[in-house]
Amino acid sequence: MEMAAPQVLMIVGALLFGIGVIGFLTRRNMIVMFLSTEIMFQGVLTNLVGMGLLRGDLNGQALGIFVLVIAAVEAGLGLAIVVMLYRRRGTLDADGWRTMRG
Amino acid sequence: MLALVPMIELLLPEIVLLTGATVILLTGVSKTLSRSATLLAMLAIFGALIATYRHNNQELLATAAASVEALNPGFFANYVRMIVLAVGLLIVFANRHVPEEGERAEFVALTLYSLAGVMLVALANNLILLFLALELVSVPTYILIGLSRRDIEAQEATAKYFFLGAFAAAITLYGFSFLYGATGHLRLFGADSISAWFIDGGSTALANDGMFLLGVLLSIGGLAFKLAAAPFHFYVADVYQGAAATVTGMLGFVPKFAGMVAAIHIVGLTQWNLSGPVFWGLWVLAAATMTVGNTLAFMQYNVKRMLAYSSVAHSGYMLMALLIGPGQDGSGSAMRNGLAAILFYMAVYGIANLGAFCTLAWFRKPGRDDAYQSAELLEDLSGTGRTHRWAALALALCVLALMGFPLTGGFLGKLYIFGSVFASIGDQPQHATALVVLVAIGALNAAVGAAYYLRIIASCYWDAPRDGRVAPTPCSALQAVWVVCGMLVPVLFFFPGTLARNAVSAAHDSQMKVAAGNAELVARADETAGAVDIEKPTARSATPLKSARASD
Amino acid sequence: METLRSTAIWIPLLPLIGSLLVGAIGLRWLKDRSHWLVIGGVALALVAVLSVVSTVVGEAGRAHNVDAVAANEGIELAHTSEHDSKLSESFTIYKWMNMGAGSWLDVSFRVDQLTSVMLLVVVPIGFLIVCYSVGYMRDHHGHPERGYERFFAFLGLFLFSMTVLVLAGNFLVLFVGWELVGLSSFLLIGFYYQKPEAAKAARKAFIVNRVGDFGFALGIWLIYLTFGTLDYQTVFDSVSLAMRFDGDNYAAIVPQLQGLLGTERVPDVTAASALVLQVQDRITWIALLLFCGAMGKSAQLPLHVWLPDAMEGPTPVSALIHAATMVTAGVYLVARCSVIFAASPVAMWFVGSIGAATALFAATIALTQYDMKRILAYSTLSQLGYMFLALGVGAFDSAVFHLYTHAFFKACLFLGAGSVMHAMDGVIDVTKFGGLKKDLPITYRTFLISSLALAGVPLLSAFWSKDEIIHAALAGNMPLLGWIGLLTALLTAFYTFRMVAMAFWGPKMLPAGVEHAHESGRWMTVPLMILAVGAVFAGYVGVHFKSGGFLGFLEPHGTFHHFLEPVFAGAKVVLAAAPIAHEGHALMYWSSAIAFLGITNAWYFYTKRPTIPGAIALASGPIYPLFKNKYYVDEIYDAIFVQPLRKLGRFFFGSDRYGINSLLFVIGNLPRVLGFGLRTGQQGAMQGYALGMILGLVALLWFVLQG
Amino acid sequence: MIENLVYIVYAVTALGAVALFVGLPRGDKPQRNGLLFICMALAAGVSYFMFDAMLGSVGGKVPLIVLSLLSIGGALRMVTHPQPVYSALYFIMVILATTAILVLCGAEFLGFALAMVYAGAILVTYVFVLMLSQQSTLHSDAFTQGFDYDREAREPFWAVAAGSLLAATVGAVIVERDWGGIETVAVEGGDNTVALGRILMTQYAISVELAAVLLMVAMIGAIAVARKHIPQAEDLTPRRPLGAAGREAKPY
Repeated sequence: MEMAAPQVLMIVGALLFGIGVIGFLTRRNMIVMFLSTEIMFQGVLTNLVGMGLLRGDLNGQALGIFVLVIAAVEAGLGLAIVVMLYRRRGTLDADGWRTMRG
Repeated sequence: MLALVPMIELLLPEIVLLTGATVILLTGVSKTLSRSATLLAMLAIFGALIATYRHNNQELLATAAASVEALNPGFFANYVRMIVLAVGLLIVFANRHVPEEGERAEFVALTLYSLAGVMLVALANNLILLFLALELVSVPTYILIGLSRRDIEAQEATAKYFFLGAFAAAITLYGFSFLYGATGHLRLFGADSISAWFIDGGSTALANDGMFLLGVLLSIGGLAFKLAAAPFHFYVADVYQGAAATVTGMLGFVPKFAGMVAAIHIVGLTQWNLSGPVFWGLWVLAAATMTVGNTLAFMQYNVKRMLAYSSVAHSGYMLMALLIGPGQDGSGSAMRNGLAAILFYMAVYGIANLGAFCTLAWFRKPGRDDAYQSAELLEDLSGTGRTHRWAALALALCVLALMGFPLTGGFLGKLYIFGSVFASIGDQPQHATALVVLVAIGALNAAVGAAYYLRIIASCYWDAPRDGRVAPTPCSALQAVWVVCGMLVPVLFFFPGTLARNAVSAAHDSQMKVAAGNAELVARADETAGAVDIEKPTARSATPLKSARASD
Repeated sequence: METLRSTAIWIPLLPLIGSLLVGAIGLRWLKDRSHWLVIGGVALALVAVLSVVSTVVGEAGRAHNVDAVAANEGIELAHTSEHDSKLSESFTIYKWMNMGAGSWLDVSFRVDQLTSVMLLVVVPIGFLIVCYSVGYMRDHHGHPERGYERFFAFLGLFLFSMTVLVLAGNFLVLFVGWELVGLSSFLLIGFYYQKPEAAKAARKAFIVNRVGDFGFALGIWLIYLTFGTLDYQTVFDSVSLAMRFDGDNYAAIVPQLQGLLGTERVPDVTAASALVLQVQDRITWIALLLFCGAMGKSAQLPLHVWLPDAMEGPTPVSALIHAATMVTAGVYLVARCSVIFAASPVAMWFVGSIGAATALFAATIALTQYDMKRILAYSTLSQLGYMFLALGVGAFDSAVFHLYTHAFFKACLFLGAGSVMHAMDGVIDVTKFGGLKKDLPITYRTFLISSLALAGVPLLSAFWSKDEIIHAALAGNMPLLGWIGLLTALLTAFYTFRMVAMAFWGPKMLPAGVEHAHESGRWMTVPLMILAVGAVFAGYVGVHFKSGGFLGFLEPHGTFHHFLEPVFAGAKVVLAAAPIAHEGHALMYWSSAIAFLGITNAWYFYTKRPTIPGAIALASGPIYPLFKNKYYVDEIYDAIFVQPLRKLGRFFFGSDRYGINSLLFVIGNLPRVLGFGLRTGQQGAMQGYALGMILGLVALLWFVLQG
Repeated sequence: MIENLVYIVYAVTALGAVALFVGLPRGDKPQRNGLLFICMALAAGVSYFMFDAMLGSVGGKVPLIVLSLLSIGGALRMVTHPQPVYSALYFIMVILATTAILVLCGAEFLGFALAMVYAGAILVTYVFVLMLSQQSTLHSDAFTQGFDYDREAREPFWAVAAGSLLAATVGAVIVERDWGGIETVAVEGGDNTVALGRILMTQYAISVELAAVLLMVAMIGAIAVARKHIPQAEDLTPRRPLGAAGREAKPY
């Protein structure tokens, strides 16, 4: 590969991250919100691989592995929490959880 | 190769703590065993404290640290460990009554995991470990909130904290990836590290390199979630309100300390050479955080929410000192060294905050189905000065400390923070006006803060007691915690010496870490240039920072 | 020194421990036995004081011997304060706060001769008064008053604060003690907080003291700015060095100057002179600002208004705090900083003038009052004026001597007044009763002895000290002050015996509702007797015995003064004043005559011809009402400060009600306005929060990356 | 080339933003599919041009570009699709496309791990939970009417503005950076998997251990949270009116 491929990966990463952010902000279904954060993590991952390509070492990919780990951790925990919330309210609507404010 | 023995040596306090936590998890299998969870936790914490104490031996550290690049041991880490363990002990005791019978083992173990996370944040010397440690701090707290109470508010708090936490974690991680991309290193300090890259690229690199800046800003942004700093503060009141009061006391300290330590690492990557845009970014962040926190707290009628927003304001004060960094001479006293001021402030704040929430938890509302529903509204506290005079006194002392009133440790904390900013006005003439304005904003905020803190004391002492509003929680551990906090608050005013001295040497140590990396770098540059000069390295090791700056 | 250090710490600590214990468990468990803890604490502190003082005396004697040996061997010592450098050292209790590279603000104590004298005043009298309070704070049936345990907790707190003030080794600790005595005074004046006058008096005392303390704090700040330290001895050494500087001794002094003035390089003569001039300028300001604090605490002329009102507190409090100990803190401060004051002629002149003016002014007011405690309060003002007069003319040792004798007889007088008040069921107006001589024998005798002492009758304590002050003033460069002193002495004798005559002599008269007067119990009379003995004999420590004619075998300037000599040696060097010759036996005759004149006049006017005072009052035209109404000072304050401010306020309020007022409203409510704005962001939805986070982050990124 | 790229990045994000804004579910309002389609096509075209320009004369660049477009398009559709199950499927598409990109760029181990962890494990769980939650349509409370929340986007304008601004800022920084002299280097150490394993087990050994602890904590947490006895459907109407927590009385 020549120099420019990393840039492509970074741009893809940035776009994925942005789309993830938008998804997190707009979709009210908690599962989809969660998928959106995973998309954000995808963006980080792509970015990291691009950076690693640029630097020519494996540090970026190493960090990428741990990004995967964190994603798995949060997914596991998040699903448990979503199940708990669903049991309480019977809905996956994130907007339902807004009794405390002000 | 893998240097196992020095690694264990360096990580001994964390290993002790994590082992303790895992053992406690195992006791969860039996009901009788799980009763001893608090005792075991205490043992683990004491074990970790002893191991930390062993670490004050510099030679041992130096030999071990040379072979483990991923860690950053020293006084800084030890100070963080000591404070976290000491406050952690109080947290474990304070939460003794919170978990339900079957959940005690998990609850205590998760608390210990979280404490270990903070210690690892201070130790981490690469971005991977730093990020994992930050996650280790926050993941248990998500669960603790959910476990602490059964009612709908606790679940709402869990949901908000978890989703927004994951969101902020992604932002932090994105920032880390840019730090890596811009510099090509994951290591924070030392040779072949991001901070060395910064020195190598010259101090102008910051202004020129948008990507490095992006990395720093996104990381700080993500960490601002843990700090509850300005644009990331929204969740604070809801989450604090939803959690059980003693868990809130923990939330006010543990993630915030972790975030602060991580922010010190991240901003430290710029060698505290904040001449450029990062200065303004942090300036805005600090000013906004103080103002937002105090004005929102001013509006509150619910004490938990008030203290929540006030914790935002405290982050603002600390960010103000973060702006100063270690000051010009990098040593001396907490009156000149912003980092030392932060470290001192954090300890005092942690104790006062925990004490305040513990007294709130002790004032239990009777007649609620939820056994651990603490007093929340100002009117719940009315007249407690007469009906529960010692608890009200402890609450008043802790609140006065948060206010920064003389005769409490909080006064010295604020004095150090403001003093360090004042001291640096002379050192940074190009930012003099900005710093003066910042101090003025801080002073105004402190005045607003005094107004709402006094409302808490006023309702304790000036309002008439109401029938059947509060009853003490039958938990002697909780009582012991607020007694200890209430006593520590004035003690820290009269005897701040040890703590302040340790804070100063910790700050100095973190500074030396940066400087050591620089010296190494310079030495290597000399080597490659073939310059064999015996005088130079000794001169540098004496004042490494200055020489590194001069070499730019 | 180590024993001194370890003992000295316990002097403030023991009363504090007693006080805290009483505060903690008094209400629930101790109840009417609360006094024991405080009495025990103060008694132990008294033992500690005695041990400390004996150590100091021994140390001072040793230093004196060394001095004598050195003199014999012809070794010249640079100046006197270096002889006993051990005593003038402060010892650090602990390091308090880090103030910059390597420098700490310490909590440090200093135990020297002056401290010993002050301790000997504060703690024994404090002990007696705590004992007296046990009897006083009960009704006739021995039931304690409401807030009994609170009273003793506050007394313990006061003794803690006062000993901290006295023992302080640097200005910071002094200031802490200063504020703490202010606080405990506030609490004790307002002890009967249900009474509106008491609450008002407490507030007044607090506010007036704030004015003085503000100046005091500024002075301390200026000291820190000028000398870079707050330690007593370092500051005093710096001042005396700066004052001795001239072009000739430049070479000798410059190494010391270097450290003092914080200059890194050795300055040349002109630069050093400029620096020294600057320091000398500042010394005057420092002295005046410090004196501000002294004026507030010791109730000197413009700031005196709080002290008479402070008599609303319980009588033991008036005796302890507002006569014997706390109000003398100002005198102690000036004596302690004698070097600083001596270095500034302006400050000395100011101190002396204020003192003399207060002495005369207060004595004239005392002539016309009818409330026993108020008469004594004005008398206290007047005597404090004497002390400042002495300080102003450079007779520092005489001022401390008078402080010491005054404490005994004034405490005794106040306690006697308290005893009368106790017997009269709270009535203290001398027009309402009289002829109590028979009914209250012990109170009468002790009161009479102390009155004689106050009036300056020969051979009693105040005779020696007052005489010394007047002598020093007459011999100094402001003889007018001496004449004022003499006049005041006459007035003092007169108003004292006016009070004695009206209360104890003449036909018996009791206020309505009091069947017959009871002498007070043992708790009260024993302290009275001890203090009366002190009033007689306390003066003899300052007297030098030698052979001669009548009164000639006694001469002022005795052991007491020799003991204190090292403390004021530095000031004497700076003042370059010759020691005042005490040969004026003639003055002793004169002052004795004046005392007797005043006493006989009072006796004649108020017991033999009771119509005369009224006639004089009528004949004197406007003068009597002037005295009676305390020179209208309160009214003048009201007219000058309060009323115009009120009018101005009304003016602004009237004219700019809708301009400035609404503006102020907006500013005052800015946090609330801002809060309402920000609160709309807190809508509770997590995605809304996330949106806010991202918008904030984007704004930050744009601000930093583009700006 | 470089200076124009910034504007191209801006254009791509702007077009993508419009497409997202139009494409987000709007409840019962009809979706403007025509506009959506035009924007998508334009965005895809411009991005193709952009990537092509970035890659310059690199051989075999078409698969990379196509995969990138696929992953971005999949992400867009995932975010906009009104039915969560389809969102999950589109998420799989993003994962697979990213995996392919990673493998293409030499990060084989990471790519396969990604596919396994996400497509294999996490997603199955998601779908499982989704199915579980969609089976019961009976629940409905004061805040939601049935499942309207999937068909109604929240704050579409501000969210799209914030997200696209973030992406545009970051993209601009990426494109504008002067990479001065740093060349793309082939990763040394031969086999990617072996090399990565070695670095993980030496340099980042502590992190691996910590990751294990973290996974255990998450597992324990998930169990504890799931086990927690929670009163079901205890009160579907809130105990206090909305916003009561902060406003029960005046702050004074």
